[in-house]
Amino acid sequence: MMFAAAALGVLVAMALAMFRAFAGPTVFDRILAVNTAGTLTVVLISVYGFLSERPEFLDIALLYALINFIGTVAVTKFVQFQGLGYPVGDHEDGDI
Amino acid sequence: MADTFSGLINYWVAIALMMIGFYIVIAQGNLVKKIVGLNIFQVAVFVFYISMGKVKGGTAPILDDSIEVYSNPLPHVLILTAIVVGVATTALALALIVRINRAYGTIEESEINEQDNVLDASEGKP
Amino acid sequence: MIIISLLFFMTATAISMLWLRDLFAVVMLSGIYSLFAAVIYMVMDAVDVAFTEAAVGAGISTVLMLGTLALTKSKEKVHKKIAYGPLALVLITGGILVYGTLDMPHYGDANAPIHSHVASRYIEKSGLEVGVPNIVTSVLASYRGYDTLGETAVVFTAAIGVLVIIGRRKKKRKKTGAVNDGGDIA
Amino acid sequence: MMHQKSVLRVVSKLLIPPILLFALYVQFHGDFGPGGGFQAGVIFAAAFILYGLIFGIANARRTVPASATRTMLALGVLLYAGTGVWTMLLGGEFLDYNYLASTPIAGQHLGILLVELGVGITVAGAMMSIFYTFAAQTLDGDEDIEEEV
Amino acid sequence: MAEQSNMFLILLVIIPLIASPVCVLLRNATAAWAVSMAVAWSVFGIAIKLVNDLSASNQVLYYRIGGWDAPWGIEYALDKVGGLVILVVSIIGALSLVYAKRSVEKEIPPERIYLFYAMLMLCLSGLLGIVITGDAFNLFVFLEISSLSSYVLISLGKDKRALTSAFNYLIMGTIGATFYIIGVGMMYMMTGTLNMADLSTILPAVADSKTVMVALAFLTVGISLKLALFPLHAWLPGAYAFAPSVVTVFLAATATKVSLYVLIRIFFTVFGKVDVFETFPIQPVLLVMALAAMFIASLAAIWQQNIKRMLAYSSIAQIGYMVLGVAIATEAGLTGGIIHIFNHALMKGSLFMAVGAMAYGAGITTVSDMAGMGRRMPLLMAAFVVGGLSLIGVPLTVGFVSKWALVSAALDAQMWPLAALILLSSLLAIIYVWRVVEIAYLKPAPENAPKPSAVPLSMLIPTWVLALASIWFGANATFTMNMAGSAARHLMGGY
Repeated sequence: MMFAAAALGVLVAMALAMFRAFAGPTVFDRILAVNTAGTLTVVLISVYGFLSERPEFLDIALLYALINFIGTVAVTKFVQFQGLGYPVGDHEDGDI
Repeated sequence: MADTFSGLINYWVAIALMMIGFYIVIAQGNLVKKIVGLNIFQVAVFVFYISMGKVKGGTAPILDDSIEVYSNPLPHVLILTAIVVGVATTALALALIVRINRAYGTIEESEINEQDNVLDASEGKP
Repeated sequence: MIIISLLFFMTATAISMLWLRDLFAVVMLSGIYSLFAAVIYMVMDAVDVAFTEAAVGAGISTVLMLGTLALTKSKEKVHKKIAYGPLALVLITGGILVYGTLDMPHYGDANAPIHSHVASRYIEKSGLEVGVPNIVTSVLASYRGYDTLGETAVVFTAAIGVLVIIGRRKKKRKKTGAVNDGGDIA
Repeated sequence: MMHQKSVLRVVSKLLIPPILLFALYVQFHGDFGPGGGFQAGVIFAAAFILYGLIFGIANARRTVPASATRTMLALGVLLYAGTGVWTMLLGGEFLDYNYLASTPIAGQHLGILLVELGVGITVAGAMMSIFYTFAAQTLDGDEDIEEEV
Repeated sequence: MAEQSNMFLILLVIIPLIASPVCVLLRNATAAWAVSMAVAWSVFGIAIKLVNDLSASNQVLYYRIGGWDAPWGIEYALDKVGGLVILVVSIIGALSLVYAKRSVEKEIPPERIYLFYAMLMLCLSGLLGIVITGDAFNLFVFLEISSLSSYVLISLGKDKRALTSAFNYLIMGTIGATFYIIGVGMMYMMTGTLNMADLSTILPAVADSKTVMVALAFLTVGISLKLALFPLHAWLPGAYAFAPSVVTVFLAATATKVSLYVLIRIFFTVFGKVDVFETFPIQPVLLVMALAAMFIASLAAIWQQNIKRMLAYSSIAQIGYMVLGVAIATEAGLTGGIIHIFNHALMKGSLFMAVGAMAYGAGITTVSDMAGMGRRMPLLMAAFVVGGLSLIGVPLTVGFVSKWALVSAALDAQMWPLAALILLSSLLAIIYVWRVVEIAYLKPAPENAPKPSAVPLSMLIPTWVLALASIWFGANATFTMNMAGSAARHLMGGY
């Protein structure tokens, strides 16, 4: 019961975050909203694990948290530098 | 009726998602967006597959002595493969887009077609 | 309930991806779309699929798409209103699919043919025949191991394909022929 | 530029070893819980992708050079297919792991371990290679590979 | 059913699959070519062995992968039609590798050549895998291996339009594959199995359900996209026109054939115990599409300037003939369709090889570039003419054999107008072939045309092997007719 209520709460929070992600208006609103939705997904998965009485699947939540982090780094880096890597230049081993 | 509705609503939503993706692929002119559409389409198909594998009251197909009912593992296996195929296609398509952008200076289908038509037309003439 | 609301989120995300012109936002939303799909898989007991979808759909695909946007343009230029031809095609296709669902076994029906023929053997016997608790792993790697070999080959194809298409070779010293190493391809 | 982003740098440095460890866990725990070669490969590659994002692609390439990813790609497929060929040489069908060890169950375990390892290696190699290739492109490309009409 | 498993089935697919990473590891163009060459010819040998086994045993050959029994594991199954198709694929594969060496050196950047061979091997492996698999989902996996590698191969073309062609093919191909997956999913849902033989025994019980009907529709549309059946053909001309010569030869002669085989397999094996053409309204649709392909694509071919594109449109028309054979749905019709798979591979292979070699020697791309070719490159032009005559269906060429089989099948089935239409569409082929021949022989080469460089024997010989084969099998069609005939008999259920 407690977990069901928690899941409901997470879903509502997710809806709010998604609204911000759709509406924008600035890039940073979207980044923040998407990141929040990702975090809420992690919570939802953990809660669901207990709700379905097989909490051993917390691995998945761990992976989500990780991917969310990497994704956010990539996104912010993209916004800041318009690219993913340092410009390589053309030193000799500089392809890629 | 209500039974049909609750029994099939998952499939219907999945189909709606497929169609949104399909529409993006065939109607939108931006190449990156086409690929995003393809992803939406494919993920919806995956949801469709996973839905058919679910058994009410079952749990994840990882054997445990305390559990009686498992969901069907076969769709999971198929979709694992399909996801991998999907990401492979995406990666290739994106690489092609990068090259297309370099060769044409655009990733809009209409502008690419214009350039292609010019090239096609110039071909017959000496 | 979780599934329905997540499906609703997914639909909303898909529709807004259809409308948005900012490709950057579209790519971010496609990441979150995958993440929702992954939670749905999880709720439908497909834990392995959820794992993969999160890693691939939300992780790798997003990063690659961002990489592509960085190299191309991040705004969609022309924005057609509604293309009626494709719309009709899509509606017809969707209609046919919905028609096809009418005879389907309902969601979660334990008596559906899908659960009785091949799959039941996996569930009942894989513990004895393969001896691995995770049935998905035993089907994936043993019963249908050949599919997985194909899958590996697909990944291999994609990676080599990307190298062929955009891999940069090492800068050659002029006119020295084919001595190149350390590059992507040769 | 990124040199000043000390939070990111420290956090990533702390995170990358556990990520690699997690990848190994997923690889070898796939028999018992969710996970397996493919997921492990992706996570393994994700560690290097993170490294590349924060410390620059050039550094990441110095850690795992492109030739290494290419070799991984090929070796994984060969390991998988080779397991199949090996079972054929032992007298079974292609990919019939029962022949790999004295008892069928032990054979199946060994076979699954080997093929999952093959998948993991290929996938890790593929993801890293694809990421490297994308991340190091320049906007106008290398005139070396430009083939205009 | 004798369930003796035949290990050559798996070797056929696995050898090229292993060759691919080996090519990558070798990282040397010549070594990669040598490996691929050895592999392609041993695949050809295995294919001959399998066809021999097939005609000796008169049964379907099986292989159980992983030692698991059929519906639980993945099964390989090869019937006679499949035998013919793997023969086609492996012949073309072997010859195009001979052809590839020099052609590739000229067309592809040197540092990418070894990757090119790795891709070609994967494509070969994928196509063979599609043909001999007995599992509906495994087919998808190999379909994707062959498709992904062909996208890459096409994108290697020099012209920048190769990139857009590859991209379009990728989009269309992926939609096709996804449709196929939807269809397979729906069938799986109703039957609980993915094995084709197993499906065919379970399907009759549920064949009248809406789900299975929609599944069949999606399978058909998905495969037709890959097959480039008429309204879904948009990806093909560009892909064939701008791909490197070898790739065009290889794909034009094999890829669509393999897709057609999948279609035949679905209609006559998976739905074998259901009378597809009675239960579902497929026949009229297929007939209309096939006829439309024959006429519209031939007309389009007449207007093309780019010679490879012209041949590509002609391929679409020829696919129409094959589908027509399937749509007639009698034993004779099916024989005609199947024999045309083999015959078209021979003629289109030699045509594209000839054009590729002329492009190698004289840099031709358009029909008007062909001026004076009859004198400048007489041997290649003669091979082209043989192929062209085959396309038209002149007696003593393979084209005649196929057309004759199709026309007589149409007559047998009381479809008079169909027979007339087949003959009529040959007239269109005369027009587009004549257009090239006229320019090549009757128009002098332009004054300033550079002397064509010598075309290496390694390109000339495969061209002529195929051209001669198309005369040989045209004059002496017993082998192919028997093979196609018994394949058709098998498909129609009477063994």
